[in-house]
Amino acid sequence: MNAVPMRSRLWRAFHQLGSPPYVYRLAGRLAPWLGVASCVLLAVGAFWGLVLAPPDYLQGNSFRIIYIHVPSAYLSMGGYVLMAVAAGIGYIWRMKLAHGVAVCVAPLGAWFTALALVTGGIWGKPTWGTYWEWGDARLMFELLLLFLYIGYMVLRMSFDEREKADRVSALLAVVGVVNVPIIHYSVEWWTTLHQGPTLIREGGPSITMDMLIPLLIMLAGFSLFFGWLLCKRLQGEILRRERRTRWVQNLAVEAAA
Amino acid sequence: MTSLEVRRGGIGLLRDLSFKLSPGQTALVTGANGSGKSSLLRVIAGLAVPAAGRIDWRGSAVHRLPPEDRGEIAYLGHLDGLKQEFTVDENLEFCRSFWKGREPVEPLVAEMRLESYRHRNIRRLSAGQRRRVALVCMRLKPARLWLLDEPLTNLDTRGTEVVIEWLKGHAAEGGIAVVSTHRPKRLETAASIEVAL
Amino acid sequence: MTSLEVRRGGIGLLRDLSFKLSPGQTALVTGANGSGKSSLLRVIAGLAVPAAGRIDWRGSAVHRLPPEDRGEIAYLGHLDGLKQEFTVDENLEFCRSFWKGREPVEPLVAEMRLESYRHRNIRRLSAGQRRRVALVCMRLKPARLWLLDEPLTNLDTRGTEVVIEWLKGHAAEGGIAVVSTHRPKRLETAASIEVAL
Amino acid sequence: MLDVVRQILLRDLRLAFRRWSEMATPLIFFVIIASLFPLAASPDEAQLRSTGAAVIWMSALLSSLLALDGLFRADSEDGSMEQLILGPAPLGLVVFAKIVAHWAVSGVPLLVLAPLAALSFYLPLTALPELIAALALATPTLSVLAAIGAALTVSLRAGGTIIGLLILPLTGPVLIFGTRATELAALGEPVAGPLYLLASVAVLAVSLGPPITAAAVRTALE
Amino acid sequence: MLDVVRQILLRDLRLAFRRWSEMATPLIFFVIIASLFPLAASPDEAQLRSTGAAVIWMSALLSSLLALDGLFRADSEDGSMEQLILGPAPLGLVVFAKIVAHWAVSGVPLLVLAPLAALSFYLPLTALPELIAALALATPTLSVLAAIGAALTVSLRAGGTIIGLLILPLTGPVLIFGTRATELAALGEPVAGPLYLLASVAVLAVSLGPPITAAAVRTALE
Ligand code: HEM
Ligand SMILES: Nc1ncnc2c1ncn2[C@@H]1O[C@H](COP(=O)(O)OP(=O)(O)OP(=O)(O)O)[C@@H](O)[C@H]1O
Ligand SMILES: Nc1ncnc2c1ncn2[C@@H]1O[C@H](COP(=O)(O)OP(=O)(O)OP(=O)(O)O)[C@@H](O)[C@H]1O
Ligand SMILES: [Mg+2]
Ligand SMILES: [Mg+2]
Repeated sequence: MNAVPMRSRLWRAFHQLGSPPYVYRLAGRLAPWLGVASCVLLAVGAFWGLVLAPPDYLQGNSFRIIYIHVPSAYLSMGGYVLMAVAAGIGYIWRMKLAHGVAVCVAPLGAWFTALALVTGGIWGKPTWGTYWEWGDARLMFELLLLFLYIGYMVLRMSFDEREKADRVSALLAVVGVVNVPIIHYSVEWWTTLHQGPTLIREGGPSITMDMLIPLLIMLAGFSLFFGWLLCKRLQGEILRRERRTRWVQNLAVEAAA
Repeated sequence: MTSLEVRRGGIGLLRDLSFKLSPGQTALVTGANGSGKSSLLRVIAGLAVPAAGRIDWRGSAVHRLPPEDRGEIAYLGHLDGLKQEFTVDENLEFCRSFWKGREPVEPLVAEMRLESYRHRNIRRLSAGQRRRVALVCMRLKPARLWLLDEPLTNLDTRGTEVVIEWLKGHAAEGGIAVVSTHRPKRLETAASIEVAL
Repeated sequence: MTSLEVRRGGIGLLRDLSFKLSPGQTALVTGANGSGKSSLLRVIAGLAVPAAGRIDWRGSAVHRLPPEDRGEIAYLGHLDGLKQEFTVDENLEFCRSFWKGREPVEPLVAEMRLESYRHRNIRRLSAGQRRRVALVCMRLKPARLWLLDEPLTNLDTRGTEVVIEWLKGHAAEGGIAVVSTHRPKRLETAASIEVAL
Repeated sequence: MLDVVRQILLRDLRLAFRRWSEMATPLIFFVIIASLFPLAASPDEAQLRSTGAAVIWMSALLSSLLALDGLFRADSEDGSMEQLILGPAPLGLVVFAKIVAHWAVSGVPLLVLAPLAALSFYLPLTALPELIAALALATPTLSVLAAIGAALTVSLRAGGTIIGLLILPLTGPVLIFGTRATELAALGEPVAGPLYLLASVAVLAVSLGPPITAAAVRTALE
Repeated sequence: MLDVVRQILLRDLRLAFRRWSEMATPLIFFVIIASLFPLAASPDEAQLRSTGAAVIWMSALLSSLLALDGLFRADSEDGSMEQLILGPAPLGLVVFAKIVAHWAVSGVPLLVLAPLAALSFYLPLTALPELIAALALATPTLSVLAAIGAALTVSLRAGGTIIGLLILPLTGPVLIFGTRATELAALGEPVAGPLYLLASVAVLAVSLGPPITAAAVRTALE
């Protein structure tokens, strides 16, 4: 009895999310909040983590790069999943906007992947004595994740029709998602130099509170930052896709006036 | 077929086109270069999805047809769909067995004057001979709806006459055909309606 | 042209064919599918070597023509010879500069109704639109001898008329053309002799 | 249903033999890589042995990728793919048959040739069964992955080479498990672990690959 | 004359950028090979260094071969090659321009990327100039050889892969001299010998290659 209105409400929300003007305005309204919130969280987290938190008894101060490395590593993987899900929705329901989201996530995800690789490398030098270790599974699969992002973008650019690019690249995004669990479990499946699971593990995080709280703050800050960039890009992407429609032209007229 | 809208590359091509064919009817699709004849045929075949509207074949949308019903539609586009490395016979044999056709091959090959080329690779045929093989291949499908995109391309006078005969025969047996062409005069005698784009 | 013999794949095709064209003449080559029209045109172009006999162009055999004289022959075969990844304009520009053509592009593009497709990739044109671009390309070569293999393929009525105009104009300027076709009736008005194979 | 698989399989195998040079080339490619490599590297036995496994697997990977470019391209350029899409069988089945045919002409001969290459890298004879088993489990996965790549790029002229970019990241696990198995075998240790992993990856690939590939082909030609 | 070279060069470069994924891919391919290899091999620094030179040269070779498949195929399938043959310039010149264009998009970037790969194999920094010089001398030869192979097979559908078959044996000397030069450079020894050899092979290839290639193209399309 209850199920029917519930489902129809969900359905309407889904439909609204498929409507470009609605999403354009939603993104426009969300963006400033996300921007401000992420700046605040990043500032607090950075101060706490870099200044207040005590040095690690093993690694001294070099551990502080964790506040960039871990959030960007998480976002590189989370971004991929988001991209794949969006692309999959776009493919199945022929929803152009979902493809737009995937397109916007790809470069962001690639940047965060690169950031995770670079910060990991920098951290590796003092702890493992080397920037890069061929043969370490986590490192390799993270690199392959970067290649997947790049492959997705290259594949898109090789089509001159946007619609076809959307649909074909979506399939690649979906196939590539197998890489994400592999990255996560690589430290358990192979013997690696890389740290085992620290935050997301059975029995709770294995890290002191002094380090954990700023890390969580940074994590939230990075995620909101990601969301902020995504909203901005999504607005641009929607305008590009819808430039021939009446509402975008009206928008341009308003902006000019 | 309900009101149909076709787009390619984001540009609207056909709008509010709609027509309905009953058994025994043959439609000629005519129009200038680039008016959307090929696009229309691809949409009817279910190879492309219309931007709006739908095309029904016996009550269900064509691009959702289950595979076993797709056998009722035979499509021949601008490309011949033959394997260059195979001989004429090998190509025809594959068509027949893949589509589980029951029509005998011999008379068709004879009609199209392909007897002396049966063991020759498609690569070594002339343009018109290839088109003839492609047409025979199309005939080997036990289809009720024929979709032919400029079937007369590269055909000589005799080849053209054979195609006209085939269209007449198909209609007489209650089949439906949609044929795009730039030479409607030539096909007039075989057509029952003309769709001008 | 002296008595000519052409073979393909060891099989004799044409025998003892010979004709001679003077400035201002247009020859139509007709014949059933596979009768050797395309092979004849390729031999005249110098793309293939005749099994016997020779084809002279201003006194020397065509397949020995020095490169600077080859510019006088323009050939358009069954294939269009366009780059799919280039736009119409880019293709035309390459043709013009490679052949050092002096004919202005604009009027030809307008005649073929290609104005609104100038910045579109060939891949995204319809079959007839591609043929139109290929024909314009052919026109951009400052050639005195035109060799056209079924130029009307995929063209609509208007396109066909333009080609006829072009052929007439070319003959009026003292040019020579050899055109193969399955629709001699359509090209009759532009032709001075017919070579039936 | 099965009839369709048989027909496409026969057709593609026959085509492969017709274009036999295409069929033979990846193999000769493989042999040449495996024989030029020791030439280019210093021909020191111990060192060759230690890199042997890696080189064998890299070249198996590359040659199977090379072989698969034409899988859908030829069919889509001459219009046959449209006919197969419109055919009376689910496209996934057709694609499955095409992958099997291609594996039969590219993967199976590798199983025969790889041991020869292994010997040229001084791998011990006792490691051969494990090497063959690992290749037998890995090549179907490689074929499926390459088919996905080929399908994603059929409508691009440039497809041939972009496939490498799209697919190489996905082949990582196969390469790692395969090399691991070969190295363990060379040392005389048990290889069941990596072989199980290879087998499960293969099951996953063969069951999920064809429908995804079919979707990609259909979309590319839309 | 030179005008024709310029036009074809421009056309082919523009085509390459238009299909830029095709252009970028052999390079990414190269990077991926060079990075997957250490993954497959045991990641021991000393060993990586000693096989580094060989792997770099093998992957340079493979990626330049991969890039050259389309050199004449695309042009002959769409009928452009016929137009070029009938053009107002000797075909040898046209072919020369096409080879130069292809070298510019496949060989030159290798010169930039190879050092990066070299570093990932722990080659000493001091060996870089010699590595780049050797690649600069070797890549034109590889381009010419691949062009000959591409031309010989242009009339076969199977061309794509048979090129490897025809060309790999011919590339043997280039590969050996190149690796030798790199190894010597890594040890800090003089490399003039192999470099001279590479240079003379390059001169030979660039002067004889284009006419041979032109003859092959013409015959293939007859
Ligand atoms: C280039 C080198 C590196 C790369 C590519 C890399 C990559 C990653 C990735 C992808 C994750 C997320 C894993 C997941 O959520 O499943 C991660 C997490 C982490 N990394 Fe790294 N990393 C590198 C170097 C390092 C170094 C040198 C250290 C410190 C010794 C380090 C410490 C950590 C920690 C503590 C986590 C959080 C672990 C967890 O909670 O699961 N990483 N790294
Ligand atoms: N792949 C494509 N992407 C975008 N637009 C396309 C594509 N193919 C064709 N078009 C455009 O769609 C329009 C219709 O093309 P279509 O091929 O249906 O025309 P047609 O009526 O068959 O023409 P013709 O008589 O030349 O065969 C043309 O204007 C063409 O430029
Ligand atoms: N590459 C080839 N090798 C061998 N024989 C060929 C080859 N191409 C064509 N032929 C044969 O040569 C004969 C003439 O072919 P050609 O292409 O010249 O005919 P055509 O008159 O142009 O025919 P159409 O009207 O079909 O274009 C045909 O019988 C054909 O089978
Ligand atoms: Mg059409
Ligand atoms: Mg012909």
